[in-house]
Amino acid sequence: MKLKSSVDILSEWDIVAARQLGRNEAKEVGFGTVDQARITTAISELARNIYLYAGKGNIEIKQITQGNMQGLLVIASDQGPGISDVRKVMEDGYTTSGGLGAGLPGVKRLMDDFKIETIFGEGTTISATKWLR
Amino acid sequence: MKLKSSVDILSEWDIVAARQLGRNEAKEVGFGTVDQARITTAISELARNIYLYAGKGNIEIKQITQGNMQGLLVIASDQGPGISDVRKVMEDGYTTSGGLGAGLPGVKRLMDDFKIETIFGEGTTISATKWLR
Amino acid sequence: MPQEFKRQYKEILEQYTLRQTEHNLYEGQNFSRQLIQKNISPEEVISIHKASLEEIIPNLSADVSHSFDLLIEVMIRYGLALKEHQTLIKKQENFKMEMELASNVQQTLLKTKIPNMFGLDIGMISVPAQEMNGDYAYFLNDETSVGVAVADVIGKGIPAALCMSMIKYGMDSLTGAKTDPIVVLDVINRIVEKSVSDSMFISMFYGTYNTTRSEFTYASAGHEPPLFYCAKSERFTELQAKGLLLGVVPNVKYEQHSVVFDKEDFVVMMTDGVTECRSKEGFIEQQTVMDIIESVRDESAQAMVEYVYKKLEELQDFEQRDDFTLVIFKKI
Amino acid sequence: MPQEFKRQYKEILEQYTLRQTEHNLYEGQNFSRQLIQKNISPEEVISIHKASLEEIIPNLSADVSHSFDLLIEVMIRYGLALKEHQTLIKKQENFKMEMELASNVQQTLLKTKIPNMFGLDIGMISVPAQEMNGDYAYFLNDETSVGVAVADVIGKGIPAALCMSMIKYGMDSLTGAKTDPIVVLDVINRIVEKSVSDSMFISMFYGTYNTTRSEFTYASAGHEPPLFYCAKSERFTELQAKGLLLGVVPNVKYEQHSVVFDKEDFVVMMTDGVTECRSKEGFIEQQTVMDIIESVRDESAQAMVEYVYKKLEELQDFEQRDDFTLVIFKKI
Ligand SMILES: [Mn+2]
Ligand SMILES: [Mn+2]
Ligand SMILES: [Mn+2]
Ligand SMILES: [Mn+2]
Repeated sequence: MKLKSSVDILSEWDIVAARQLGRNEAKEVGFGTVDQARITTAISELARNIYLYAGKGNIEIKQITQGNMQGLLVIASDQGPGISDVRKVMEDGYTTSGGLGAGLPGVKRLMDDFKIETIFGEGTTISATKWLR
Repeated sequence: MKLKSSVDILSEWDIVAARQLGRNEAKEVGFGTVDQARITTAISELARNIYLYAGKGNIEIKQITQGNMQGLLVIASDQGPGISDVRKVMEDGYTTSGGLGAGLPGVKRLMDDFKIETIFGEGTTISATKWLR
Repeated sequence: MPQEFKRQYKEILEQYTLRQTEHNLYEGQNFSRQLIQKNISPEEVISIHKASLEEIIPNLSADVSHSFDLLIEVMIRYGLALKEHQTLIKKQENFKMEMELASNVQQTLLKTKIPNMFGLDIGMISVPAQEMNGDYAYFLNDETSVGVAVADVIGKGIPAALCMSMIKYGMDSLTGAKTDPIVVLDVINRIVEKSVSDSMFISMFYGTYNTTRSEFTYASAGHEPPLFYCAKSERFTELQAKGLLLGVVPNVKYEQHSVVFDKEDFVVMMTDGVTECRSKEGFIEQQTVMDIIESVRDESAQAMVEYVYKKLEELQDFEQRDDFTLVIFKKI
Repeated sequence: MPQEFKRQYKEILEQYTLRQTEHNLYEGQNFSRQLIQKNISPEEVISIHKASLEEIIPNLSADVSHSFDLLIEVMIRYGLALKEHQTLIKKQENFKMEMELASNVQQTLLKTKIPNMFGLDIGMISVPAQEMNGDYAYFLNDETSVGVAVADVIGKGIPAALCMSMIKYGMDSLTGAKTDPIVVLDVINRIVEKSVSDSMFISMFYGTYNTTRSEFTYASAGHEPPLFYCAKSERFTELQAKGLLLGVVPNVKYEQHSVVFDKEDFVVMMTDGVTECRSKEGFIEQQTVMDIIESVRDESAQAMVEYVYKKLEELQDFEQRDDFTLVIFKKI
């Protein structure tokens, strides 16, 4: 069982590769079709953000366990410009990312845990976990 | 072609009868499946309101034309208690009618025209029209 | 996937595939009400539908099965929008509670007492269009004089309400009811000009009534002119007084005029929320407002203002577009 | 049904039924973004799916076809919820614009200038948790004295902001920077007690620094005690002073104390938004706040307050729960 794997995001094709990786790992962990689609959508949004705003970066997928819980951790990192106003980006209906239910608030809703670390001018790392129920 | 028809609402079964009547007429006018379902849902809500809040009343369905437009007019009338605060009942998320997207604001959204006349203590008449596009 | 919903849905779907009756669709509709209430997302509904269909039609073609996976993928965003909606509804509810609280705070802050004067009957009503009032009426009085300020911030809602508090503190800093109207306007104008940005303007009327001389002295800062009713001639005249809106420039020359009241004469001070009432047919004519007032001239001043408000509310189809303030001084 | 969407969707679905690749699902996902933007409701999506499937699989079983009609019926309510969401979003946007305007009005109303004093370096930051600030900092000064008021309405948002304007007008009515802190608190307390309902309380600290004597005299109305930093001993002490919150009773006895500054000594005045910062792990310790402040003691007072804000914002994961105000007086 492969426990860690990652995809560099340099072109739009890599978004699909990251999705594929995420879906495979999600299947392996035992997530159902709907949760697979949710995890994949979250990865899609994160990869798309990297592609659109940072130019390049990386999506890492890790199968994780905590006590007797199993889950999937997605880490999206880039050395892009960083996010100057995290509060605003996490606000609903903030429409730069294409409206309804999209963007980082969407990722937060699709996953169970969500963490964002950003340094203006140095880059951003977003970690999001989905737990198997 | 039957141009006017109506159903008295006295029991929950009559809600289904009103829906059936509405769907038949909607089909006859030429509405597609989705619009048929919307008109039927609107009739359902109106009939349910009569059944729950006024006890009894009537749903009338009329095929109408205006210029070269064809449409379906639904008139729901009762001699119930009337609505004391129309502004409030038409407000979104006013939760007496069972939450999200339901109640009279829902009916208004499902149809094209919507009119409400109510006299406190004397009853309510709601007219809603859907036009064929 | 919530198993109980799956079981119920499968039953409805099974019935419906057997016989496409309205009754089955009605059950589906009622069921969807429950689904939404229990936060079942649309992508889960598709997933339930797929699983049910696979059980009902055992030899379902793989193509059909797969097609649902694409549909689930597409629905995920609809599910997100729905969740966003639930967050927003909660926010909206909190906001409503906050506005109610704010409106209470404002009422306490701006409260003013209608004075009891010998020989003068006073009536006052002030109703905001939204939760917060951008109109303001304030009374000052001593033994023989009663001063009244009626003001309107251009605009309504929260920004207007914030500005209004300024007028109150300005008025509090005045010494007494006898102060000349042009002095009052000058003081308040300086405060407003200093504290408020260039895009905020306030119109204000100030009048003071002397019960000994039955004389009403007044000045206006770009405010709606009051109506003076002469009981003898049974006619209204506008009390005109030139003067710039508050907050435009620090030094303004205001005009001061007076009028002497006979018994039963009265003055109607108001904001443009009264004169600019609109019905479906357009603005309500000044003559209409005058007729309404005149029809209740024999009532108490308070009964008069309340009647006028009720009448105009009706004429407007209960859609109040602006804050509404009306003050009547009637010699008795 | 919008024909163009139908055509595009059918193509994606056709590809997907042929080969179930991630790329096809990705296209479906991107397509759904467009659908939502163009206000295509979920019941329309099902209808598009049904029609596409019927074309792709010509001999699709009647059962499958019918099953979609039930699904459409179920989805209608989801579509309604989505439309409701769009209405609410528009409302929310209007409200945001109103709040932005209100926030500008408040900033103009409450603006205060940080004085330039000989021998004293002053830094100030005040950041509201929401649009409106329920914290307030205000400076008064003359040649040798600078007074500072730091206040916090219990609660935040619009109701708190309305109350805050009161403090400003109260402060404006004071004569000068030399006024004794206990006198200042007494004046403001009487104003607040008179104008505010029983459920609204305000905590306030007032301090005045004399540059000739390097002496800081202060009093507190139930406010967060400031931290005094002695550069020589490199230690913080709390400046305690007893006194009831503003607005509770009209007559309150406040305590007045003083402390003399040596060079590099400073005092940190703040609201509970600073001390009651919470991270996921619970409250942030006072020691942590002190360590953060001490780490930048050599910076200018303004750089200090800005650094502390940034650090605490980070520790709180950028979720500011309360209005945040910090003022530093540093002898140089
Ligand atoms: Mn106004
Ligand atoms: Mn107005
Ligand atoms: Mn506060
Ligand atoms: Mn606070």
